[in-house]
Amino acid sequence: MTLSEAIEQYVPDGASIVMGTAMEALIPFAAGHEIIRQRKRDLTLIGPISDILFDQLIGAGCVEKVIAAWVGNVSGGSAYNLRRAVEEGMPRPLEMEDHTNFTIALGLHAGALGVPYLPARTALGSDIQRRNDHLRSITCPYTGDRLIAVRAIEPDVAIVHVQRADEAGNCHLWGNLGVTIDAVRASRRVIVTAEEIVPADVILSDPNRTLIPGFLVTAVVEQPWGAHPSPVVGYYNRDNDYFHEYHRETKTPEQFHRWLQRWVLGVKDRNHYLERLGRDRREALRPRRRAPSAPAEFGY
Amino acid sequence: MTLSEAIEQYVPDGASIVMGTAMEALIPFAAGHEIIRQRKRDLTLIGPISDILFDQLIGAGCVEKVIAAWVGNVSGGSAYNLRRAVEEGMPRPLEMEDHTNFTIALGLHAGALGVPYLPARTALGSDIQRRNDHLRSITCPYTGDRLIAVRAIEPDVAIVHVQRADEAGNCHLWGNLGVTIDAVRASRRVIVTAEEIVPADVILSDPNRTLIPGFLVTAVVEQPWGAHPSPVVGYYNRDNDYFHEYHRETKTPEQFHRWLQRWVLGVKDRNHYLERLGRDRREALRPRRRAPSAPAEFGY
Amino acid sequence: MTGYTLRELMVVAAARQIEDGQVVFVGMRLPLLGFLLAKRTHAPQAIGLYENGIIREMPSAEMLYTMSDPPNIYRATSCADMLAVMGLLQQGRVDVGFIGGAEIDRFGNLNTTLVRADGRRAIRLPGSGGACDIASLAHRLIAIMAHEKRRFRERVSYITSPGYGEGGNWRSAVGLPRGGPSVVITDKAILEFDPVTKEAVLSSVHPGISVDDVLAHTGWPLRVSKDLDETPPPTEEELSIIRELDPRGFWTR
Amino acid sequence: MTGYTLRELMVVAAARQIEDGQVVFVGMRLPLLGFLLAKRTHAPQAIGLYENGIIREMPSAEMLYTMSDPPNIYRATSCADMLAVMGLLQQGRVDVGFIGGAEIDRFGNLNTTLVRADGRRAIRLPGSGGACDIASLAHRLIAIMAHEKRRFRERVSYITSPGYGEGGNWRSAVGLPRGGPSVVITDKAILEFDPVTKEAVLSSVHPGISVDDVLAHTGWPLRVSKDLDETPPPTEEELSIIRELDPRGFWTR
Repeated sequence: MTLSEAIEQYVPDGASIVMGTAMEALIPFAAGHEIIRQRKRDLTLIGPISDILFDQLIGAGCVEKVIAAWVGNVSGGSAYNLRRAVEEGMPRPLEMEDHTNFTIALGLHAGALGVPYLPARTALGSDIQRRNDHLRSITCPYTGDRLIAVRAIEPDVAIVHVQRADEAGNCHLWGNLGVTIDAVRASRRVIVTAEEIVPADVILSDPNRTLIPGFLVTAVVEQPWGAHPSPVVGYYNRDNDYFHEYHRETKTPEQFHRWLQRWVLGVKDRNHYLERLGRDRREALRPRRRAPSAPAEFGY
Repeated sequence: MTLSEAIEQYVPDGASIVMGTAMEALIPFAAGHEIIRQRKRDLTLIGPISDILFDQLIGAGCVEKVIAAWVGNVSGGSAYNLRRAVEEGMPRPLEMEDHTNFTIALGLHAGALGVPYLPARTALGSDIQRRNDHLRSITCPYTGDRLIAVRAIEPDVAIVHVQRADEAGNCHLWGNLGVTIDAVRASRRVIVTAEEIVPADVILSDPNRTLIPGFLVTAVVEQPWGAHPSPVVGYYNRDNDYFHEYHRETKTPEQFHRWLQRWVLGVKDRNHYLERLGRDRREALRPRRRAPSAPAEFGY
Repeated sequence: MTGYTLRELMVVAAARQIEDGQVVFVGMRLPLLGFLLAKRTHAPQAIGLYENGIIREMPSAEMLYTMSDPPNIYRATSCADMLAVMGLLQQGRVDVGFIGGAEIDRFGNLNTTLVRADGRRAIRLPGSGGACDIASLAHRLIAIMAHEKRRFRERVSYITSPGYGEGGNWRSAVGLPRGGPSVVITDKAILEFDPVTKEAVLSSVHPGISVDDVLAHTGWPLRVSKDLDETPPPTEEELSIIRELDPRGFWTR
Repeated sequence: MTGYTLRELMVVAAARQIEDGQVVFVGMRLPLLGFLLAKRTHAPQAIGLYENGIIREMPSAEMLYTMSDPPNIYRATSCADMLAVMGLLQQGRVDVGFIGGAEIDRFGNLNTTLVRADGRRAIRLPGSGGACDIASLAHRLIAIMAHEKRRFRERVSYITSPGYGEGGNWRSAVGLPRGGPSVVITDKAILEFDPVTKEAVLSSVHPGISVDDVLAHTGWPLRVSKDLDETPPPTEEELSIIRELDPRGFWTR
């Protein structure tokens, strides 16, 4: 299955999608750009933070609602499309359901555990809690403590990028995990893009690294550089310049549309994007040293 | 620090201890036997299941209360000391707080998350729920669903056995994890016995396998064969005969005391135990094939 | 009844409860053999969950005494923690769960905690383990146990694993989200449950066993289905696979 | 003020808030530099938690733009998920947390969500991220921000990260288990909080900055401590370490 087919089949208009689950790393930019190219509409985006991917989808007019803790450009600051959408309704009005990182994590964890809510001690007294009906006040039946009940979040689709998977979608991923595992389990469908599809034997050699079992995966697609400009430890580093360029080049709607034309709408697919990025730029992001993990022994 | 010192310093009489957190594997028998030798009293034992370790501690008179889902001999059936304690108050009366595996897991998870309870849909209508005041009925503030509130479990001490650790207690562990991670985080103190103390570089090479960070660990002790007769994948297999022998040889209090003398009270320490076990028996439990995990690359 | 043991028949009956691609909460002993048999015959894509955190598609190459034995870890689909698999169970992603029991009653409630017999001291059993969770949360529960009058009681003395409680819509009334016992496989017969009253009904007797024998070993007046079947015996293929899986007959002889 | 920048002074002031062996919720930019500086000077055993799931004792060998950059993963103490580190935070295992803010008020409440200025359209900011969690749950909160009148307001227009609310025992009244802002480090001064009223108090001004300058850039009548200090300047050692950590002055120039 190609990425284009996966998005077409499993991301209908109006879907709620959790992305950017590993925070600033492993962001599924290739999949996000394909969503923009296919002009999906009325999406709800869910994530703790999203770096600039959410901003791009918002600017492209795909998004009706964002359920998140933070939307911006991590190394640059504000996200201009988010601001235009919230402040001016451009290119369309945007509903924001504000959370904290922890309440997003707990909402997805509740979904993954199959309970309608989870209790927490965070955000009490904040306007985040006061203005979000999915963060209601409750009282502990044992201690009488005041807590918040974080309502379960059950996205229609999780889109995650991983280091390697086999053809059945069993995934090895490493580095910081953010909310990835719970997001995958909480979602009705799961689309995986992987740097590499590897033989099943590689995955089977280390079941403790198989944090996403294939039977939960709806579609798996090999997509090298699928997270660029975000980093994938062991494969490539963060393209910091790209984030700074985005910040400089999207201050007005006109600038953003030029950017979008150059990097998303005007490229056919991810290979075309990578061509445009250029070999030198890619090579400069490659790891300069090897640092393989020490083996764990599974023999018996 | 020796195991004997760790138990002496960190396991006072009356302590609550979670053990057997990886279910039938990695059971900290060496530590448990040291507890018996030091004649600790009035302990509360916590665990989903414990295989025969809890039965030994109960028979030795160390235990006042058990908070568990299952106490027995996994491959043999009933645990005779448990039966004698509950049915006849021998060697002393025993209080049982019955749980399910999932409610033990959730109680420890609540402790690890720092909340006083977690909601669940299990055990509703069971006598386990009806007779356990730590599994109260509640109503979901969103859906109106009837749920149980599993009260947080916060043991005084977690004792876990792992494959390898560095001197600071950063641990690599693999295979089925059971409730180990939450048990460690929920507990006030953590005692780790490790098959091997390895250089910090080995641990640092794979931070995703470092499921127990050293700053949560109170004491770490190198203890090869520390989980025998339970298995440690990559190091040794389960000594099934030992479990069957235990079942046959502990039917009466007299038999149990002979067994206890032979394997616990009559041995000085773990090395003495291993001597008594014999080299041939140990060698027969060693893995017959090697199966190292494929490396994950952490270079940048 | 020549040619196979009742335990082999029980394994076959268990295997037939699993459909291809289903997610199965496996358990040990006979259910594990049933799962492995199903994988080798009609359900090669079935997925096994173990409460210790293991998810496994490829059958282990050696016999297991416990689910945490190294052969169950080697080349597993995933090794995670208990919460991960219990979460899948609670979400409703588990199609079939298997458990055993020391006692069962008319409405499929199971007891593995505390047995109270008339005039005798209560007997303490090991407890629930994950049985109560599986009985509470799987879509279909299959119980496997020996058919003895002291085990098949009008009312169990302690509900470790909820069946249909007092019958009818008891499960939804107490808040259980789904499920309930679907089938009880014994060494004499197979019981199913009335879709409305939720009372156990004798639906199939094993070859060579009489209905009277079953009724005599059941502690309440067991209803008999008007469509009573004889349990189909194992096929040659099924038998040869079971004997390959348990060559010394540790579990099935 | 020759010899160092105000940002370098802020880094030094941040570092001095960390005691040896403490668990620190680190954040990025100046707080990260402060953490690294503390590790290299008086707090070599301090432990850094990152909300993306990383726990790190050994400082990363290269400058980070984000906490998920590969140098922050390489040789980390542990890479887990967000829930693991947020759980430690909620348990009360985090001694110190650092956050920034677009607006702060008299009682240390912080806003990074929505700024409403008189007669102007509201400005949407990125939001909380983990800031609200750190402000809610760390034992001590250190805020680091630019000292401008439009940022230091009588009341923030939106409480993203709770400080002391309306003062007094507001935090325990709303259910927050502990903590609250301990220190605000700005490019002009250091503010602390009255132990009873929980109102911000000017406790230290940076060398070369006048009290009037600070008051003029604060949007409410800021109380001045009767024990007002001058912020101790960076030592030579501190400065040389900062310049090694940020050789191009990306953050501190």
